[in-house]
Amino acid sequence: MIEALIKFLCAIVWFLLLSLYLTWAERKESAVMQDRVGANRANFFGFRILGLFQPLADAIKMMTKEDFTPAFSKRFLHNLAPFLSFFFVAVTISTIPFGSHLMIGGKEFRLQVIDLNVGILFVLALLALSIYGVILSGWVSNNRWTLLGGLRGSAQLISYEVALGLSLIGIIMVFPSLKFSEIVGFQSELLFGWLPKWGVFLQPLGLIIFLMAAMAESERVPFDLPEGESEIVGFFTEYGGLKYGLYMFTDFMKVLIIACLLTTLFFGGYHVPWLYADGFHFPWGGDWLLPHGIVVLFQVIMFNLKVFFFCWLQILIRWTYPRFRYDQLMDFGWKFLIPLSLFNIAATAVLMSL
Amino acid sequence: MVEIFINDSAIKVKEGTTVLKAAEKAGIHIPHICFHDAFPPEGSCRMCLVEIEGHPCLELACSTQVREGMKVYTETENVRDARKGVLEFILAEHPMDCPICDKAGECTLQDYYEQYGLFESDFLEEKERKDKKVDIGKGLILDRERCVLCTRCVRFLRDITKTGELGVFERGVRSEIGIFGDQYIDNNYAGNLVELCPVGAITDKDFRFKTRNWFLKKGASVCPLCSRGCQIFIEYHPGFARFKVPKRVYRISSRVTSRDQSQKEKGYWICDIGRYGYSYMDKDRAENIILKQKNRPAERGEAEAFLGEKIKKLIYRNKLQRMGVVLNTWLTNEELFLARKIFTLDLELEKVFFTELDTGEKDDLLLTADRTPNKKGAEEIGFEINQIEKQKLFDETELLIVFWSSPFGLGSITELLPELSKVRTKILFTPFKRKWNDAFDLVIPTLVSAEKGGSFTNIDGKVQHFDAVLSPPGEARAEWEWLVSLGKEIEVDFNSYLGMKFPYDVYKKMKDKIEFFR
Amino acid sequence: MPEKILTKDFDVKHLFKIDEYMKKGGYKTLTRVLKELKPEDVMSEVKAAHLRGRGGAGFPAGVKWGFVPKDVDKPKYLCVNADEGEPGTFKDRYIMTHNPHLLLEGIVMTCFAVGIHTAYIYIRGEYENMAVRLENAISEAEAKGFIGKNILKTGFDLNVTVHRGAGAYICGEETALLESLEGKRGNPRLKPPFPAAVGLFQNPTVINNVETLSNVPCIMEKGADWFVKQGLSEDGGTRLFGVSGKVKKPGVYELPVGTSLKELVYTYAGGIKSGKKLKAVIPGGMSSPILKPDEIDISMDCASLMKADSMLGSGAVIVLDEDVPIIDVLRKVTQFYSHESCGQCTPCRIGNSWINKIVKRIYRGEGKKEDLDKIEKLASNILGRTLCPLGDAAAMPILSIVKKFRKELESFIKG
Amino acid sequence: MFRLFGYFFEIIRGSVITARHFIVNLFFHTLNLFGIKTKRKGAFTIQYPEQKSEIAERHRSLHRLMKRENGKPRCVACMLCQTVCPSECIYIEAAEDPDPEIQKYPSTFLIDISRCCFCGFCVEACPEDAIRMDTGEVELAQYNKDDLMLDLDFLLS
Repeated sequence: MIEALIKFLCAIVWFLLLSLYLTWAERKESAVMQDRVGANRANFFGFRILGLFQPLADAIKMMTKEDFTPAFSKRFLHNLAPFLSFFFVAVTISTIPFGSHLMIGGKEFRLQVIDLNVGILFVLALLALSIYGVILSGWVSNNRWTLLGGLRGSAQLISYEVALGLSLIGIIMVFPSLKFSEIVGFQSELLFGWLPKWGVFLQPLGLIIFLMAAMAESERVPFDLPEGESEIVGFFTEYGGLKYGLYMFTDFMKVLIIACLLTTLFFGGYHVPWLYADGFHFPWGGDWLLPHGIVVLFQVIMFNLKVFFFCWLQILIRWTYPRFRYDQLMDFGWKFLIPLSLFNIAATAVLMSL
Repeated sequence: MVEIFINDSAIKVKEGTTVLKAAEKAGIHIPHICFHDAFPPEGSCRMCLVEIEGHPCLELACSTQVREGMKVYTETENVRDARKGVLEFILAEHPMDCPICDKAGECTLQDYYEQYGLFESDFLEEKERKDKKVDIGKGLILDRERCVLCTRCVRFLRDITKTGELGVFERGVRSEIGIFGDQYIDNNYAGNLVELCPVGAITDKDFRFKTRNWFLKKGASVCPLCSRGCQIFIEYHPGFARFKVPKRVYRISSRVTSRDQSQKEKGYWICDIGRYGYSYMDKDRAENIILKQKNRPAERGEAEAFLGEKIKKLIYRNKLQRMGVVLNTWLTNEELFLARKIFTLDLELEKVFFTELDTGEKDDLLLTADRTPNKKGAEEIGFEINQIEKQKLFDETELLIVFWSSPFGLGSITELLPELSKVRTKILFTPFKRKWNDAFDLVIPTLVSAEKGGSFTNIDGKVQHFDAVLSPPGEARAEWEWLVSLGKEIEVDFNSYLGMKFPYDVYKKMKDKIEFFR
Repeated sequence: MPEKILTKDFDVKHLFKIDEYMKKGGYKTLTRVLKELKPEDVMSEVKAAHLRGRGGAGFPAGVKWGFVPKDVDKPKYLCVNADEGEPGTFKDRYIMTHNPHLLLEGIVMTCFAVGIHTAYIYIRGEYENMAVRLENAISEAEAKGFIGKNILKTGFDLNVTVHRGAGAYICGEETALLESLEGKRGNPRLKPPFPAAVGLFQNPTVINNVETLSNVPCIMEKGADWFVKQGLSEDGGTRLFGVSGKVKKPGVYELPVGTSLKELVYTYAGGIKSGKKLKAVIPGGMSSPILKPDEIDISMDCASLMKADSMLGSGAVIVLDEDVPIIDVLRKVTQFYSHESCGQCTPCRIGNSWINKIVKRIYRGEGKKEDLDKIEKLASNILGRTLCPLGDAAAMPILSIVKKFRKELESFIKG
Repeated sequence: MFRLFGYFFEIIRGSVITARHFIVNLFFHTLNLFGIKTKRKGAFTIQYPEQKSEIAERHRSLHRLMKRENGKPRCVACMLCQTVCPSECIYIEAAEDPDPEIQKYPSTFLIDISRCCFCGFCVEACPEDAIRMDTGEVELAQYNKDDLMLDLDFLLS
């Protein structure tokens, strides 16, 4: 029990800290992409350090802002909505494996909060539940535009939920398990004796569909129809201060969780190629044996590096493409991604039966 | 009647008409500077030159009389050239200080330059230097550089006021308008010079530099400061979006409407008392209904109910004769008519009095001795303009309604003050905040004539209608509105007061009832 | 020398005294006229004599008298215009100095003809000597009964007053003269109405020049036909030409109307001083357009000079020789008119001063190329567009000088 | 299908362009951060508060009122700027100047800079060249809205 609590605390702290600094990363990355410098004014006793205090400043600002509820709205529900979204996304981190085992004093600790045997379903279910926050906020704000935003958001999320689920069927078919630890375990094997048996090599189409659907799930720019600051008024218009901050934060958490899922499902999770429990065994011959602690460290670092990369990629996409039109968005989901994912399942099935 | 052709279009005018007037009738404006309707033509500005068929050179439109079959051309090359030439001459010696000139925006010279000039100045020489700021009396300031020597001012003082303070001095380009030694202008019509001056040579201290005239709006009204009832324009500032303007009314100007010969000499002018006595419209205005017992600004309904209740109580107790009313001749015909209907006819009161008239010295031209606007109207409506009989007014009186509209001081009515405390309920209708307002139980703010519509009957028996120019300050409403709602409140002749929504509705009733107003 | 009519006795000493004048036959005609003729006869005689006004405009005097309404209750006035302000003119002064009684005789006859009982002699203030001489002559004539109540017992009354002006050029203009006489500022009046109908104190008024009136006794003495024969058929009699400038013998010459200008300059006035070449002639006072040497072979009467775009004016001939810079002339002209403009109407008030300022600038050597065009434009803007003839009088010489001596003026600008 | 490929290709190309910008800029930024000087600097805009962009000569910045030689305002209170101002942010009250050559001077001259749209019409309209917008002051933010109401003394200094 205590062990699980400590692991959960570690995971959630890591998760939240990373999400926090993802805001900084997004600002900086977009700035560098656009030949700018980005946020660098926030300082602490004159130290700026590339604007690393900016997220803290933002947080303080959000927290000290006025907390208001619009007239004629349900105060409780209005307050509840952002926490709902936040909670469902935050919880998903508990199923993600950061490494294999850590042996401390002969005792074995899994580097995963909880290894559910329906891990994938659990994550999908929780992500789907976070829609309630969106719908609730849109409805409870007592504002027809937020209501529209909320409805659009829910329509979008439900549509892409299908493609998201279907794209994962392929993975489940090639790695016959719903447990994340097992899926990662399958990926430690080698293909043709040298290529890591990562999901990306077995399910390239599945990866693309998953990436797109997942990005749509995160409601960020090419798919940011529920918010659409420049054309419609989003579902969280009536929110301010900390509650608004929670929505923003949830967005970044989603980015992070998608990066984690991508890593875990398609890029071998915490696996470093050719690193085994006792060290490296390169396919071209030659070993490099390492103590257990170093191996685990390598694994955790590798996992984080992969996650950072996918975060970077998502931010890159978000700052590169313009937004879809709403009908295009729905067309894309229903007429392209879903058939494609069905085709992916069929093709996988055919290939596997060969 | 003579038929003449102006720019080839035929028009019939009276014999003896000048070409300029005939053209004006035909809708063609011939520019002129020195000519003014009120004076015989002077012919010195040379702006009104026109071409007349058969004449070797250009003729003056302002002085040439029409002949049968005369063909006049006002827009030929030659004429335009002549106008331009004259403008060029005038502007050569005219200082270009339009930015600080109060006339800018309504300046004849500016208008004509826009219409007929539009040239670059060739004048490379030194302009004549003359005095820019000469005090010529009565707050008038003469700028000799701006003067174009139309001599309208000289002629006005010579022909209209017959005082002749101004004259032309020096010769040629050094000619200038001036006063004789220290005989400053001192007559009651000096303000007209400012309006008369086609350029900004004469300005008055009252308006000088206060604002620019293009910010002002004009509203037609009737001067209430004496019983002549001159027709005036109230020029007021509608205000800026963000900045507070110190006052609303900036000046009064004359409104020329009566052009028949009998009025000719008088119709163009207003006296200085009317022209400069406008400050009452913005000063010390009562804005809130004050009900003494409530000790806070009251709402209109409360005041109406209070008033109606007091009267109705007297009606039930059959003690109506314990009510007194004091009216004044500043009220419009409509208001006096309503007052008479309610107090004299409906309630059959005996104690209806008029406050003492504001009086002053009269002069030969316009100003009358009676400085209230509507004495004649009150008489025609059926009131006797009587002095207040103190004994009668205060004897056993329980309810006293006083209408006090004079912007001047309180005058002899202050004698009533000590007696007021005898009366149980005192109600005052007044547009002004005065000290004596405190003595009343209910003070109802009303409007000055510039803010309400209605009509005055002037000393000659002419009924002059006017509309509201300014918007009412605060809660203040016109007396007739109060009287209409009072009429409804006391329920004596309720139906008569329905449908009285505008002053003219009242006037229509008046027309039916009183021969004079038909 | 042709026969002198007006000035025939002017060389008699003390002619201004009534005794001397009567010795020479003065007032004889007056006695005859008053006693034997009717007013209409006098008027028709003067009309027949085609006596043109000698003041400048050249309007026939008899016709002018005819404009005065006959049957009105109002008093009528005669104003004698002795306000000789035109530069170069000194003929009236010549008459008034030498023979004031001739003028008085003419005045009485005119008043008799028109039915006037009050006459004013408006004399410019600078002519103090002549004014005194006129006043003395009037008192002499009154003493003899030629002026005053019941003249020569014919029952005709006439009161003659000498009024001194203040020396303004504009007061030579008839309506300005009237204003001045009324005691107001000497501003010209708007015409119409003309003074013959509404004049002095709003009453019918005849205004004539000194020389014109001085001619009346001669006409009455010798008859209209004889008078016409002396000059031209439409412009009868002789005129006094005051020649000044660079001639050998400047002075007043009485010559028949129609004498050639060349003859006047070369024969009577003796030609140009010290053998210089002639540059230009101003034929009728400063307000008349200038004539170049090749134009001076011209008959000196109103019509011919008008044809040559000039005018006879008051017959004051100013002769300029080649030494006179034309810019000086222009400067004098513009200076004079800008100084003498009354300031009432715009073109004259400002136009003249403007031209003067430009000319002064050219004179200082700061002229610009376009200045001459500008002067021409300004002058033509003044011409014909002013209240009184002063504007024309200013514009015409300026225009003619600029037109005829453009090259010289341009050389001055360039230099 | 071919069109779809075209889209796909362009999508990838877009990402490549932005990624290239990111990587190149990051590379040079990093070099600069560690003090390694290269010919090429990482592309970036002006480092605003430390480094001010050069203001063009005709740039319209904060107003100022010109003075006469004797230190009085050149403004004659003709109110033309007030008339022409499209955002109605100028207010002038005139008063009589004892000098007859000047006659009129502004006793109150207010510019509500929070409303000003910096169109420069007031400068164009001014017949006396009394108002100019050439101070180069572009940082006009204030903590208090009242401080955005500029008065005569401020505009003259």
